[in-house]
Amino acid sequence: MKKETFTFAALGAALLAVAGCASTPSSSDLDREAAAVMKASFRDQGIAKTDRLNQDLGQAACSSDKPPSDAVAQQVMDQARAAVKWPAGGQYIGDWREGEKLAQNGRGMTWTDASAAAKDNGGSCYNCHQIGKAEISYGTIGPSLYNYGKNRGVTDVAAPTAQPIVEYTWMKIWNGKTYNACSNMPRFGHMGLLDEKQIANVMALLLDPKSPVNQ
Amino acid sequence: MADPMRIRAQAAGDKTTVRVLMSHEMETGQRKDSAGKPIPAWFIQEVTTAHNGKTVMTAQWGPSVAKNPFLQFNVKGAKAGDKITVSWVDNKGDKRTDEATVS
Amino acid sequence: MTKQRFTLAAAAVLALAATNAAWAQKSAADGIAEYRKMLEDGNPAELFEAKGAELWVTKRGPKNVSLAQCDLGKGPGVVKGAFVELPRYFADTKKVQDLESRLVSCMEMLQGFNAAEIAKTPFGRGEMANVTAMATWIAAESRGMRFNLPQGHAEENHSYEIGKRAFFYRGGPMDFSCASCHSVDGQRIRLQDLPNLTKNPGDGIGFAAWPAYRVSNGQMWSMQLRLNDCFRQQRFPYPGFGSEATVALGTYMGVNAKGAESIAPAIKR
Amino acid sequence: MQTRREMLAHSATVAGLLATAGLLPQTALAAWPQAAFEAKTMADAAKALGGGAPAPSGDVTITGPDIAENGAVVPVGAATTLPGVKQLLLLVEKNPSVLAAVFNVTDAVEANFNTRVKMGQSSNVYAVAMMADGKVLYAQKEIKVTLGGCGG
Repeated sequence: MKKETFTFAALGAALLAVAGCASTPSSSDLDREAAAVMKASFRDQGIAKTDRLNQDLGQAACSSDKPPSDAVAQQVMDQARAAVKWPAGGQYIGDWREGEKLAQNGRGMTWTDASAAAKDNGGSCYNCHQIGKAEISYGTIGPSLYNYGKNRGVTDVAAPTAQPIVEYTWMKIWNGKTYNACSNMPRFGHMGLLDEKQIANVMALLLDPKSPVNQ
Repeated sequence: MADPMRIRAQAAGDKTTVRVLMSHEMETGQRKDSAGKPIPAWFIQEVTTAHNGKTVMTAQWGPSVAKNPFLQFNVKGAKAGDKITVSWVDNKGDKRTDEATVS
Repeated sequence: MTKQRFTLAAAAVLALAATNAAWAQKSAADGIAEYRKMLEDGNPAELFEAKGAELWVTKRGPKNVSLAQCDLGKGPGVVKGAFVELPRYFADTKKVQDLESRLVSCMEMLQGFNAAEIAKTPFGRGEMANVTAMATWIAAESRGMRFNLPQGHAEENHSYEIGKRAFFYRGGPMDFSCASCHSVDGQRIRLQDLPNLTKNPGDGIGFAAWPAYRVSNGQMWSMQLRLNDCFRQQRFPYPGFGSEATVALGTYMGVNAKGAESIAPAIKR
Repeated sequence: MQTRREMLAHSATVAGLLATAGLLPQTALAAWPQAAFEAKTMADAAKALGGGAPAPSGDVTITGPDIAENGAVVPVGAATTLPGVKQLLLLVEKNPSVLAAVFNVTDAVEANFNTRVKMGQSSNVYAVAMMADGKVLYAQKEIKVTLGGCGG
């Protein structure tokens, strides 16, 4: 995973150049100042270092109450799509039971966590999505994923007809910015939050006809 | 010494509703600290309540009563101006007594 | 992957996004509402409120004086109504300050405490616990009043603009900003309602509810601790106590909450 | 009156003893019914307090929410209108020890108590009335404990 870091000044210039952004000088002064205030207000703690404040193109482009221009958004999506890694040996689908555990688990990557390794992270899926019917404590920031595979006609995850939705789902989990430049969903694969095997398990939770999600 | 309790005693008709908040950790003894060492149980074991000096109710608690405990009960016949006293003792022998006037 | 495939799949997603979202939600929401109502009567925040009231009038610190002359923005010693006008600009420190950073300044200027030492103290410990207790009491003294932060001073307006940018600032391994969870009406994380903090989210909601007693850990949470844990969950690095970004966020949320009735100190999950 | 320092020293000693003994804390009170508080079932707890076999009763009331937003604080209440009630108990079926609280009833108070308990998971909670004649009557209610917040 490679993180491209932009200085705030460079970003401002990029936005002006690419988007023809109409921000007034005083507003971009404030942007610059706010970035400096952020840097000055935080310190390292455990695994959470201040370099987490360095923004890549997508983070910087989606850091205001206005969406980025179509051109910038397209650039973010193109970069995201180009960087998607497909599973080794085409192993898209793992164990839905493990996927459910990951979906329930909201831990990982905070300054109170000892390790930033994928194996120590959860997927936090229920924080934002309805998934399995049995879990009533689910969030609504993302769409409901109940019957995700069933509603998309997946009766056999290995069938050629299922391949488009399988690949689409992998991309969404690997990096949701592939379809929406300012998606609220973490880039689980791209940022190393989950490894391929873990993602395959979450895939199984959503797509496996035997998963309770599709019952 | 433990922090004071908050006691509200309100008369309505021929009874007084008493609501008490106590400042206490109520540690279960089941938890571990960040170093993995068990945190010893520490909880209120006995609560005694009195109306104008006469004991009206006692209670025994275990560690599964919630932290900073809340207790509500109704004293028959208590009226405005009467005194309600609440005392507790925890398993370390620490204790606390506070008093409120019925309003 | 072809472009066409994206489009097909995206259409399939859109078609399904709206279904199934409503079932089982209503009864759970009703249950949670009932639970919250049952907890309202007997909020342990009262214990901290009482402690804070006592601390305010107690002679303490190297100079052994009380905080009775502390100026929270409405003149020395005026507590009532101060909470719903903070953060604001203070001429003596030449800074916009929130309730907690202002309290620490008073403790330094009047009582002789070391402000930097207090700022470094973990939440819930030592003088930091005392700051939280006093903030709880000071907030309670404005219960029922409506937020009305001053924006007359250039620094106050500046703080708002910085706070707005801090609110939308994305970063960290999960790309979160405050706005990721708090810029749309009616959303939840798990079963917890998420206030839209880009506007007045309503009486006693969001900025108008903190400090609050957290039942999940039995701790009294000030706004500084609320923000601190938001940033932890945002997977950001550690925000300094009273740092400019945290105070500016307070200004942003507080100004947006104009007219909202304060119920602080509240009780929260 | 003990000073704060003495109290802390005393507490530290007790904590040390507990840590080495590895036992439930020694009780500072002879009256604290240790066996009842160590019971794993409602029947065992009732027995430890000198009662018979528990039987369900419509005259005993358990109050609580259907769903708890957090298991650390769950408001519950026990009440009965039956004459001759000696004690009211609150129990949580799936806690490591089921008994949470014992309230000793006198003529000077109503047999109606509210407090808040911790619940490790979704569980039945019971209100139990220990009667003067040795009968044990109970009411039960299921309370769901939900996972909340960001979970991190």
